Amino acid sequence: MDVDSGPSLMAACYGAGALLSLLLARWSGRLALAVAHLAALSGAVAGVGVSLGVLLGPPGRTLTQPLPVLFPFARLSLSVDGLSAYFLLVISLVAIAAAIYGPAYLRAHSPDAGSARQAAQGLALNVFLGCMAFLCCAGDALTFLFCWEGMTLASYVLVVSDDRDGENARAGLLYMVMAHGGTALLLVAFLALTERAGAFDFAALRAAARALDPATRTTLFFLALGGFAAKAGVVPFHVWLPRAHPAAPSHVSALMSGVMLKVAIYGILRFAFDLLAPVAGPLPFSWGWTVLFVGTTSAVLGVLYALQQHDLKRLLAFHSVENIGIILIGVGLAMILWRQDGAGGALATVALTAALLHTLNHAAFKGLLFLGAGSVLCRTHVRNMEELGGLARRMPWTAGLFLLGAVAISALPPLNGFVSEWLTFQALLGSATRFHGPAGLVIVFSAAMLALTGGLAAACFVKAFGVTFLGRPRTPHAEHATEAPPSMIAGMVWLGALCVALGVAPGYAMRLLDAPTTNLLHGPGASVVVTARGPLVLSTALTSSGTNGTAISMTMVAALLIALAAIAWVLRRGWQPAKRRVAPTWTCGMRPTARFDYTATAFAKPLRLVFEALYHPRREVTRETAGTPYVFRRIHYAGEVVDLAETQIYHRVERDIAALSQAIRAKSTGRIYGYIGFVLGALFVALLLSGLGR
Amino acid sequence: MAETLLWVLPLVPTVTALVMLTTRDRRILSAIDVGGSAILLALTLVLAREVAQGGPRALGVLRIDDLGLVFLLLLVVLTLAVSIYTVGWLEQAVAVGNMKPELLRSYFALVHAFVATMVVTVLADNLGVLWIAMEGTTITSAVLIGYHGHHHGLEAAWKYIIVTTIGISFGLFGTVLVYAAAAAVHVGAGAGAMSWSAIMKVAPTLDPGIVRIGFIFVMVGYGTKAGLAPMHLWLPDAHSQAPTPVSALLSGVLIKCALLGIIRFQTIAAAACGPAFPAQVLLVFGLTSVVVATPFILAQHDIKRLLGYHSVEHVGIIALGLGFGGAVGTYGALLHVVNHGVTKALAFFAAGKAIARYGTRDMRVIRGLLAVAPIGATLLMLAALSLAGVPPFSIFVSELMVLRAGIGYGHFVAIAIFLAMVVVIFAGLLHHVGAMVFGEPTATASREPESWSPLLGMMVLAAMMILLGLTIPVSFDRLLRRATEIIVD
Amino acid sequence: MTGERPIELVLLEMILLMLLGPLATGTIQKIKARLQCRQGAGILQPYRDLTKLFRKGTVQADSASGFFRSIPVLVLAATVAAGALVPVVRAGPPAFPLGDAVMLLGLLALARFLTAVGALDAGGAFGGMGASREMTIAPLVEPVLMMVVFSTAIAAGTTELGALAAHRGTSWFLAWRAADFLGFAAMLLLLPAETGRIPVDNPDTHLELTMLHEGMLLEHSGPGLGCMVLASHTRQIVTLGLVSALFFPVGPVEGAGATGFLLGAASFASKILVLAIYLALVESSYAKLRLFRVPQYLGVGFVCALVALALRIL
Amino acid sequence: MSPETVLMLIDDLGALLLFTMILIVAAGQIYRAIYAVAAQSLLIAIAGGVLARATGNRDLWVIAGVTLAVKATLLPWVLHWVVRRMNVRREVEPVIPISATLALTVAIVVMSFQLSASLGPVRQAITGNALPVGIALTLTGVLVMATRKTALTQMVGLFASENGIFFTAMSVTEGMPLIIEIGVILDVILAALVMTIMVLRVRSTVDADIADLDRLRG
Repeated sequence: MDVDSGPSLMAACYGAGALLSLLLARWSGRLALAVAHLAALSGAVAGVGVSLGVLLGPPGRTLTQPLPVLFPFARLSLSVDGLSAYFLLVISLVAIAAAIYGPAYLRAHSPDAGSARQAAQGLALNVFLGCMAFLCCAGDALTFLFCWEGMTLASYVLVVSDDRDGENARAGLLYMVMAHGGTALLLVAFLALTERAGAFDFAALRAAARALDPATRTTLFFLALGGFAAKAGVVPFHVWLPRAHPAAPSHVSALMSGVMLKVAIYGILRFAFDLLAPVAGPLPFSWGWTVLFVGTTSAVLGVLYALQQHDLKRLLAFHSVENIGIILIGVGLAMILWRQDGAGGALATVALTAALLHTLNHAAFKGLLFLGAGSVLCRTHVRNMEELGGLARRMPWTAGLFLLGAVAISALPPLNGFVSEWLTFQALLGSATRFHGPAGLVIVFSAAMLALTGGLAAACFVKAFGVTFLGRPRTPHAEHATEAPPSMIAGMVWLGALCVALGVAPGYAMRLLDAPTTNLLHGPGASVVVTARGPLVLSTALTSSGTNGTAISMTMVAALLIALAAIAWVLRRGWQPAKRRVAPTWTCGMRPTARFDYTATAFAKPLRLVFEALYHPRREVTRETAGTPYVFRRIHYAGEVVDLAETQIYHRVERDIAALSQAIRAKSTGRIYGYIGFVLGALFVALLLSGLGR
Repeated sequence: MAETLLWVLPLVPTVTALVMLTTRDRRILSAIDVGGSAILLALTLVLAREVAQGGPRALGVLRIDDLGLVFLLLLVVLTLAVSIYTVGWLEQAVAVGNMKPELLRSYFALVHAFVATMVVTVLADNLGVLWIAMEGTTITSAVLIGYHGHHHGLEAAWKYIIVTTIGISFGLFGTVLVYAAAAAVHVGAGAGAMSWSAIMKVAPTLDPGIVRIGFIFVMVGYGTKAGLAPMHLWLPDAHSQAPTPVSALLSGVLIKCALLGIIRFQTIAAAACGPAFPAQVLLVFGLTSVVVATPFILAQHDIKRLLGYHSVEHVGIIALGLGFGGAVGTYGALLHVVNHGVTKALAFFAAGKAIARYGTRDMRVIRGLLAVAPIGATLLMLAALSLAGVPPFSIFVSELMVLRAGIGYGHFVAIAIFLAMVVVIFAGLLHHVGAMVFGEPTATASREPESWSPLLGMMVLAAMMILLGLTIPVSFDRLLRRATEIIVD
Repeated sequence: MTGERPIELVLLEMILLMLLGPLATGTIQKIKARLQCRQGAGILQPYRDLTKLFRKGTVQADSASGFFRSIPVLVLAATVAAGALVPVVRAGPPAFPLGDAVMLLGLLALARFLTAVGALDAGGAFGGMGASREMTIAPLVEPVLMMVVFSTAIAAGTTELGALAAHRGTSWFLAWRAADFLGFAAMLLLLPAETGRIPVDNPDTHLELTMLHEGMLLEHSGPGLGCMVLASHTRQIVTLGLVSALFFPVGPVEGAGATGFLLGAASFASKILVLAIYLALVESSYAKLRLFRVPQYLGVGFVCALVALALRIL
Repeated sequence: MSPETVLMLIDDLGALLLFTMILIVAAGQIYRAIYAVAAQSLLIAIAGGVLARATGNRDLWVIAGVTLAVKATLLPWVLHWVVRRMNVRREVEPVIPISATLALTVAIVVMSFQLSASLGPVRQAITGNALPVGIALTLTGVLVMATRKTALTQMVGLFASENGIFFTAMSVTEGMPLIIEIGVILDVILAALVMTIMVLRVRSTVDADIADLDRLRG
């Protein structure tokens, strides 16, 4: 069918899902949920259709549709260009998995949910997806803002809906407040443009932005950046993220972490390269470098805090901070390099390609990991790794897919995480050869930080996978876990397949990246630059001397690995494969129990000591001595790592504001003559001021 | 037709009030109550159509133009909603013993008398009549506030009547001054010299100095009634003590009527001494209100006081819109008048039900409402979100307009302060309401099923709230535009 | 400028590396023994050990999961694949895109990741301990390695090892600048860490709690252990190959034909020998560092690499 | 009556009104305050009469009459009755010392004269002093309310400031239209009634002065 009717189809699906889940919930909550997820699935498929139609269609194609006139003061419209389509694709791909995974999960996780809650969840899920999809397709500021807030609101509902728990409510509150603060900044940035343009649609804003003077332009950019950063969970605006994401149902966490943050990236790109971009010449110096710096910090700090988490889902949430940082490194580089002379254009394309590809990759593997964590959660109802273990024998599919995701997110070949980080590295190297002096050093430094991030991520996921799935079960929860239902597995397999495909044959994805790269950079498209040597080979034109830089072929590496593995498998069988016996793990002769296994805390301890300065770890050890001080009955150890930004900034501000308002409120004596005095005083002051005024 | 309606409209609630004095039966009273409000609404709609077609109409001291119509529509819609809500609310209140059955009829009668005075306030063309009606609202509502009869109620009522009467008397003084200025240019004094429409004709020729002082007196005077800081102190007391339906009327309509008075004088002042002067005054008072309300919202335990302070903030926002001025700002302000009226009434209704369930107004006791009364809790949450300015609810749109005006005219400092406060208030409000809605319900909470009539009343308002958040109907838009033109010509 | 390397050559080099890996280890052990005035085992000892291991049967831990058996396979595969990326007998980019330094580091990291996972699989304290420590050191080593690679790559504008070597050319020593010396110093500091030797790790011990890498192999047995050991031999020689490709890619100028191949192999062997002697010297003249002193030690390398880059860029 | 005499009379009346205001402020006992406000209303009525005579405006006669009846007689009597009926504390309880209140009064008077001076001549005003006197009376009345603790004194202050408004209305604009004036006076009476009821109610339920209640705060 025709692509033009796609958006309305999406709207129909999501809308129907939302309403039906409300109506059907009266009869049967389960039915409502099933229908809601079905609608979401079809909406997502429609979304894929639309985006592919635009991405693979004739170059420079933009799908524009007017929306009904809702507000007399604004013309609402949809306009799907390459960038929109690409993000729509990312959203829809993950949404498919979530929709497949969702119903079984909700049933397994909270079988006793009331129909009201189920209705709310079905409604919110569809609204959430719909808002995200149409946010990317928005052709005017008002639609954008409405979808933006609708997205926040729906995800808030999903966060607080998960269970009747004060913790969730607090997480939701923090989330909403941060998001609202961000929206306030966005409002100013947008309205400053709309008031200049006299209209709300992006075309008018673009035209109005041409006339801006540099100072205003930069101010607006940083306002917008602040707004989006609050949503993307960039350090130090990240505090809400590790609280809110884990609180939601797992497939929603997958959507929030994998997709919702990317919408903020979309906003940044839209503002920097499209709306606010100057007519000619490179972007203002301060933009790109700020983004690069912010990205690097987020990447390193995100993974460092992730390392010390023992709550599986919170750990994953912190990794989203890290990956957003990696994406922003690419974005920042693209901003720096754009419209630079010489090979700058090509390099900018490489950087932007890296960022966009990592957006997709992260969506895939983070979605996969959250779904994996979800099936662990719904089978054990435990999020703390220390109480898990030995699940690999009990839920092999989940374990295998989780391992796949872990390898991918650790940026290890031959999976997709490595590809985008490789491109980022190449972009960094290329710009390091271009920028001499301190600038170059900064770039190299962030390259080193990127490497550090990769290493730490690997460490973190060895811990996450090992402690959760390997060794012996530490508690009955883990002991009696069983494999997740097939529909959940199916959802995970879908994303796992994406990870492998994007890792082994990334060249074919470049075709999708052509449209966004060209209509942002107006330069050579991704496939022209990166897959110049055919879809099987990724290559980067780095040197200004023109030699065809570095090239790798993921496909070839994968093939080599498989071949060698086959050989090694034969080797491993040995001369006499028959001689195999099973024995307990060797623990210096003692009978091994789960107590022997390394805990997550113990695993991360060395790194905690190495990075003590950043962690401010708090530990308390209480010893119960039995009579004599040399014999302990019990030793209780509690340690935690506090998030600096949270304790140093947020708690402080919160406390101060609360204290201040308490103090002010305490001042008020309910005596009526005071009331009268205020009225009289107001009159006096007003009279005097007006007297002075003339 | 329309002219006759002008004098019929105030009569409807008056008659209703009188009829009510004849019976004691609660059901009959409620029926009359709803009926009267419905008739009022119907007649108003007729009048609205007349005005939309034939323009403003005048009859003696009364006059209806699009500006008045905006407020009149809000008034009658809320009155009907209140009547519907009251049916179930009263049932419960009588059962608990908050309302003495023998006093019911006087309660209903007073409510309608209150409505009648407000109708006159909105329809008044003669500034003197405006003042008289305004004082009338004070007296009637003061009695209603003190209705429960315990000394807290009386304290609130006393503060209310004293403070607002002072304010009103300042308003009268301002009126006198403007009248003096007008009488000076008119050939001879007389009722004509006090009619707003007549004054507007000659406004540019008025003595700016005296109008200036007059406007300041009116601003402070009617501002007191409108609950602008720092004259707002009576407001939280009154709102927290009044019976819930009355709180809804106070917050939803009454303070808006006072604003209408201010707007009338603003137009005169703008014509006489340039639009800059009244705009500045409004701006200052508006910003003060927003800032002053914030800490009291954050550190509040009484839910009705919370909503009261919230009204202070929103009146401040309206004043800001008028102060930013221009077509956009004024349009936004008028839209906000309606949006806030509807939303705040809804909030009071939902809060009232919660209070009834838990038998307290202390938000630290009200917990887990969602588990006890899902629909009511959802509505409360929606109202809170809307009050906090989240789309797709109505208040977001009007705040957006106000912001547009502010940014468009370059009031960046004001905008910065305003936005900061809005975010903080958002945090505070969501914190309070979230704590009430979620979590484990308190043991003392009554788990009886939710009765239909309050839900119906709330549903109606919620529907309007969401509708106005998603779109502005064309006819309503035209009305608002014409009203805006009256203020900024 | 040397020409491109055809695929059969690359594969040949890969196999060569895999086969010579144990020999390098043997050599290092022999030199160490000599330095410590011991007779020491013959340099072919590692081969004997390997054959012995592959002949044995396996003992598997009862708590291990299905992954456990495939771990050695994947580790060996990843390491040997990394071997395919190092130019051995000839400089110059391969005829097809295989030879990127970042990819090489990636493959080694993959091997390490899987090893650590395998170590946790059986449960028990030793594996966890080894894995934890290994994964503590690795993230600190990787950025420094990356910077060393960058310090040479920036000049060449590529991270393809063959191309790097070619860019440096055969007159490599004359071309050395201050940056290269510092980069090389950093590399020398990293070598023990990357090859799992004193002062960072100790390959000879099995029961001390100081072991890193060996601790992770504890639960592997028979052919599986054989694969792991072979993998660690290969990894060592691959690392040495990386160093030589980065810093002294001396090879025959137009090394076509068998003679060129032999010459190249000989020169490569000599380079490996030099580095082997260096490692042996370090191992026999230093004591193992406490785990929490290692970051400092690596910090020195980091600073060297950073200065090298600064010199290169500024 | 010649304009000069009218002007002179109004000025004198204005001065007397200010004097009564000072008496109200200075009154240490509620009775005195009540008497003073009654006298003040009487003066207003006289002023009304004078102006009616001068301008020949019929309405002003009516207004003067009503004022005499209501404000000079009825309301003071009500207050008096209340005071007697419920034996409240006779002495007014100032929030700040009476001397300070007096000082403020002076400040107010000065300010209002400044203000109207800055205004320039107000056309139509019978005399240049009418407006400032009116402002001063109104504000001082409120000042009294703001500085007294007992309910009754606050009512007295309220009436006083109403008097100020009436005086202004008369002397600046020859009085507002009759219906308006009547309406205003009716409102005043109603308000006074409601207030009185409240005072008595509180007195009867909890034995306290309604103006002392301060439970509602913050």
